[in-house]
Amino acid sequence: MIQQLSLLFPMLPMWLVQAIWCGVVAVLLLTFFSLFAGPVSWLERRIAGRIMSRIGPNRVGPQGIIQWLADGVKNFLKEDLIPRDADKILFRFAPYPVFLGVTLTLVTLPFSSLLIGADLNVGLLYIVGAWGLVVIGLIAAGWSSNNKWTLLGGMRSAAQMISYEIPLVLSLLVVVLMSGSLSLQTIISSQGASPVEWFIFSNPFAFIAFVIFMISAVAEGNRTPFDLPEAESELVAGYNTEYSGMRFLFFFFAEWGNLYVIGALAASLFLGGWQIPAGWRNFASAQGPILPHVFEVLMFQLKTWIWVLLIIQLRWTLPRLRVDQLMKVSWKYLTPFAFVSIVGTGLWMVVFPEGWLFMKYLLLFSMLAVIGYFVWRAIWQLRFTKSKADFKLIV
Amino acid sequence: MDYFKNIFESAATVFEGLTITASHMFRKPITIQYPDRTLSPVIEMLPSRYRGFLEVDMKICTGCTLCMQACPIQCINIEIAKKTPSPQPSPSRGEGDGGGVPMRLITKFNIDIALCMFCGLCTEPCPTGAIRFSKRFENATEDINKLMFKFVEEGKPVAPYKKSSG
Amino acid sequence: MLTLYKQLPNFILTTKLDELLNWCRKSSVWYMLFATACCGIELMQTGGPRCDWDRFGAVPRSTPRQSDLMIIAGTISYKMAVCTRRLYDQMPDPKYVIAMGSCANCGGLFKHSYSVLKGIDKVMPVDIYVPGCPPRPEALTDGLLKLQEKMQKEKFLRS
Amino acid sequence: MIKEKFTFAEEVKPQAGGGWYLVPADKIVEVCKTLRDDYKFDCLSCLTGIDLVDYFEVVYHLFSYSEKKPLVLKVKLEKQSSTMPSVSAIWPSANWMEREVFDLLGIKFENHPDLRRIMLPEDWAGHPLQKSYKEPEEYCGMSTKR
Amino acid sequence: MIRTEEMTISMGPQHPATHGVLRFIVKTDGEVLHEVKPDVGYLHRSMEKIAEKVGYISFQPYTDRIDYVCAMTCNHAYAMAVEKAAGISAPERAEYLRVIASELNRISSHLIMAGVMAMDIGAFTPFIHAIRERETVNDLFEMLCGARLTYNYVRIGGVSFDAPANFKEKCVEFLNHFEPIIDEFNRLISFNKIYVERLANVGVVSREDAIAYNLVGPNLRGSGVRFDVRKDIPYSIYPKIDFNVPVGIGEAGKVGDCYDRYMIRIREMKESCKIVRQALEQMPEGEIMAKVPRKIKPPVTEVYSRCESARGDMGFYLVSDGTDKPYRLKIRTGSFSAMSIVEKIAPGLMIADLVAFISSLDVVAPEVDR
Repeated sequence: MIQQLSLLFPMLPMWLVQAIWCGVVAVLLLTFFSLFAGPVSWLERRIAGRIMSRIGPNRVGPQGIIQWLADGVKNFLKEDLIPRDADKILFRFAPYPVFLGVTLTLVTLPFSSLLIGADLNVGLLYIVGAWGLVVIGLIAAGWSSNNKWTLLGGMRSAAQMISYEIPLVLSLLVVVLMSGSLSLQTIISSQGASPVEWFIFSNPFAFIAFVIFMISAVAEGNRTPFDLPEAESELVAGYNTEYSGMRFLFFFFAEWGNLYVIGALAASLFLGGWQIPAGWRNFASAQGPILPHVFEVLMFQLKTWIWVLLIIQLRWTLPRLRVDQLMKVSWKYLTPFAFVSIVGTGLWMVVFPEGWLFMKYLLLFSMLAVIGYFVWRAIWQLRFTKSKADFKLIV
Repeated sequence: MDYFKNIFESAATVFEGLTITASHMFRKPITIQYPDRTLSPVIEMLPSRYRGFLEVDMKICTGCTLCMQACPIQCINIEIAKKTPSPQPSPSRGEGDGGGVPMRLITKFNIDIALCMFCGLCTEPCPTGAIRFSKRFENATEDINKLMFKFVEEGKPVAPYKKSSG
Repeated sequence: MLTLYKQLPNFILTTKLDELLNWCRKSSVWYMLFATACCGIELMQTGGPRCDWDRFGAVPRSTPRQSDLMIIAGTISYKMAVCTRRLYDQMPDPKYVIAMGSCANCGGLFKHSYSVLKGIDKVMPVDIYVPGCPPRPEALTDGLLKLQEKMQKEKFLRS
Repeated sequence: MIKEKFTFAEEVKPQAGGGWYLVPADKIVEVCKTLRDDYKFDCLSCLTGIDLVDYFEVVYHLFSYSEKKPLVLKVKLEKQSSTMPSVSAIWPSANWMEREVFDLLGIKFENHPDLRRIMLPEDWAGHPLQKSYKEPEEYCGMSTKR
Repeated sequence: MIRTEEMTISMGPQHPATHGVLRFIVKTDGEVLHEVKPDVGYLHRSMEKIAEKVGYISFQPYTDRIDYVCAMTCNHAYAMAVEKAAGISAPERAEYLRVIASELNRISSHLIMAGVMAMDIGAFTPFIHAIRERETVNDLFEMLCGARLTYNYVRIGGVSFDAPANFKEKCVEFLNHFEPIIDEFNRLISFNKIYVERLANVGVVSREDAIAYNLVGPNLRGSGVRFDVRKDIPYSIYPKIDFNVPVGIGEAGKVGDCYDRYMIRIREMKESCKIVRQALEQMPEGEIMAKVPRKIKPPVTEVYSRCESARGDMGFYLVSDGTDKPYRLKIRTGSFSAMSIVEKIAPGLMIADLVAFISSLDVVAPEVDR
């Protein structure tokens, strides 16, 4: 990206172009990130409302669109309250690594073939490293607010984050094994546009790796089956019990941001990020230089949002695990399967250097069958309760 | 063994849960959007027996204070003044004074809605059904004295209704 | 417009800003999960599907730190009054109180009881009294709307 | 059947309602133990204290789940001494019930695991269910009048 | 050597998991609990003193507030106690109306229990679905007696209102709507693996402990004791209605764990639907109120009457002295003794289990503190 820019502005020295480009990316990502968290929180409350047969926010602005703006400004106006005997410096410091940890991962997310913050050749390693920052923030928040509930919340988040980092990284290794490089752009370009060439269907072990990746990413983002750190019903509000106003919003942004990052990673690593079929590509490039990029960004967003919506729906269906069950799932179930999938993929690539087409189609059709059964089952549920849920007033 | 059974079970039940929540996405929400976006105001939707705020029809109230005695927490207080007929114009009822007989006049009939527990024990002994439940329920206020419902204005006492002997 | 300028006081700009800020505070009132007695069940019903408070942007928060409205839902005994007062102090500043039901308004049907606080206004300043025992979810929503009008009229910037 | 086991417990059969057994205060633990072990009254379903102006009365409602039979025991206590042995060793459910009777009526139970107020705050003066109880004017800063 | 120190936490009166205002002083080492001391009394409203001051007829609305989640059975229990003392008997139709109303109220009480338990374990949607179904039950009660939560419907000697004309078919319409919803609720949460894992073998109450600590109702039946006041000490019209009583059989783990107590309440909801259907069929015509003097003065007696409320058998011990005010009224509730067993079972549980255990006991604050 930098080379094309330096051609555009030949007179500027190389380092100045680099500095400007970094500044633009930083501003873009921060605004995108904070603007992203609001609408998603509105979307989640609407979906939650619909699942619970009620209506989410629809009074604030048309259909409640600017509900998040009202929440943000209100929290901004709240009193800046720090508990008297809390650890002042750590208390103020805690929200920033959490917010930073998630924002930094956006830098290497490939929105389209050209549109990427910085195409590091150690992209994946960088993302996992940046995600590690979040743990520091949570533990600092837990310890510094001098409240027993937050202490418990902080300890729980430490245990959960660390023990779910391992299956996460192992399942990423499978992708690195198949694509041969850590940089996200090359991972995506080594996957084709049609579903068969995606990594998820390349061999059954990669399919298992994808499932492990999703589960541990949900745990990494503190979403529902694993939302023990801010367990609403046990530890009052977990690590953010003592936080109010703007500081609480930083934790809020981090949680939604994590949601997007999980969706984006799943799309780019396993589902061939911005790859668009050849037909569209030459149709678009015929129109003009910009159009293919637009198509690519749209394809990437489409794939990301499927997972974001699924994780949101997951939150309103499943209860919460207990701490020891959380550990059991990570160590007894996810990590062994992650090892199996790495060894399996390695053997698979030795036995079938260019991949076994029949298995790819088999996996693809099994995935479609699962989705079909899901839709059929949902309609069956609807008919089962004879959609009496809208059983209005009897009177 | 049960290691794989656990995995299969949790996968199946999570799948089942997701289908149920997905099926809920297609159902209409049953919210009655209270203040303004309802088919008809919520008051009409309430059944006939709904116990809202108390209302007293002073025209048929005989001033027998049975309701005052029936209320467990005395939130109804009625004052009856004994007034011998005086030359000033007869009270609002406009009936004849009927000679020197001392007139009973209800000077105060307050119900403290902030205290009331809407139990209905006062509406039962009332001979003429003057005190009964309206269907109103909206009366949130900023100061508590507005919750003292006064059914007789200060100045104008009301003569109790004489039940016709027939 | 110029003539108008002379009559109106000079902070016309701030009323616009005040109005905006109050509108934001009004339309996202987070109430605290504080339910003692029967009114608590009606508070659950108001959070439920038929009379849904999420429409007004009111979300139940479990910690006093993140909530700016405290609904006293139910009877407050003397033993509980001390804790209620501490919870009220823990809430960050622009905070409001709705006294829900007769027990919170003035002790309600436990007037003869020796252990019940006769009205929550003895312990904390109350903004809105909602009559009813327990008040219908719609009555409580009417209370919330009145509170929102009150918030809208506040002079936030110069208070 | 209890008559011949305990000579001192005299039976009272009022005209309406079931009868009950009057047991002297110091014998109550021994009576209850045998009732639980031999006659399988394995559950103390209700323990009530009544203030009859010149003396206290503690009523034990026992129930046996195997034979589905209730039994009522009563103990008389003078107003001044108003202490009696606790049966919480025999039935654990008595633990809390005795604490409530102590809290509201002021009857002290010997060798009770932790006899302290259960319903009212620790620094509450007086025992409310006694007929001679006067309500305090105000309690730590909150006036009790509306 | 690592010296671990105990941490004392006060799961204070205002905590999302304590139903209403109960407080637990918990000594934990990290997550595992060493000792739990319940501290109750935060909602003590001196019902018994008020009964002595207010009189028989006026105490009726207070019985709604003893257990506001299942108010109708408290009304019924109190009216039965006073009728037994004063020798009044309610007419047939009134008994049927009382049983229909208390069974409907049992359904809505178990709905709250199942919903709050799911919320305490972490799933918020089943709680809102339970609240949605509870709205429809509230509509039925609004039609029947005019109030949503504090009904004051039962009078001493009968019932205050007769069932409106369309009450019967509206009830049947609700029951037809409700039964598939219970199955959907089960599929959504009861058979969910995480839910079962969180509740199986947690807080196991053995049969002897349940009886010794005087647990009653679904908590007692959860530990395998087959005892239901409606069956074993029949009152009102329950002998005329056939229904069976679900008992804990240890479906997912040992008998007497949280899952048993939960599943019993779900099955009891189905039984209550059956009871309401039969009662609606058999309800005779006739007047709804016996001849009762304006001031009820029962003779000098003492009466202990028991009635099966949603939280177990609720006993009213009434000592009357001939005046129109009870001399002493002792209200014996299920939640009071259920709270006392927390102290014995809790050591060794984790905090998340303690929350699950408390909501499986279905403890309600006013019943504990009266």
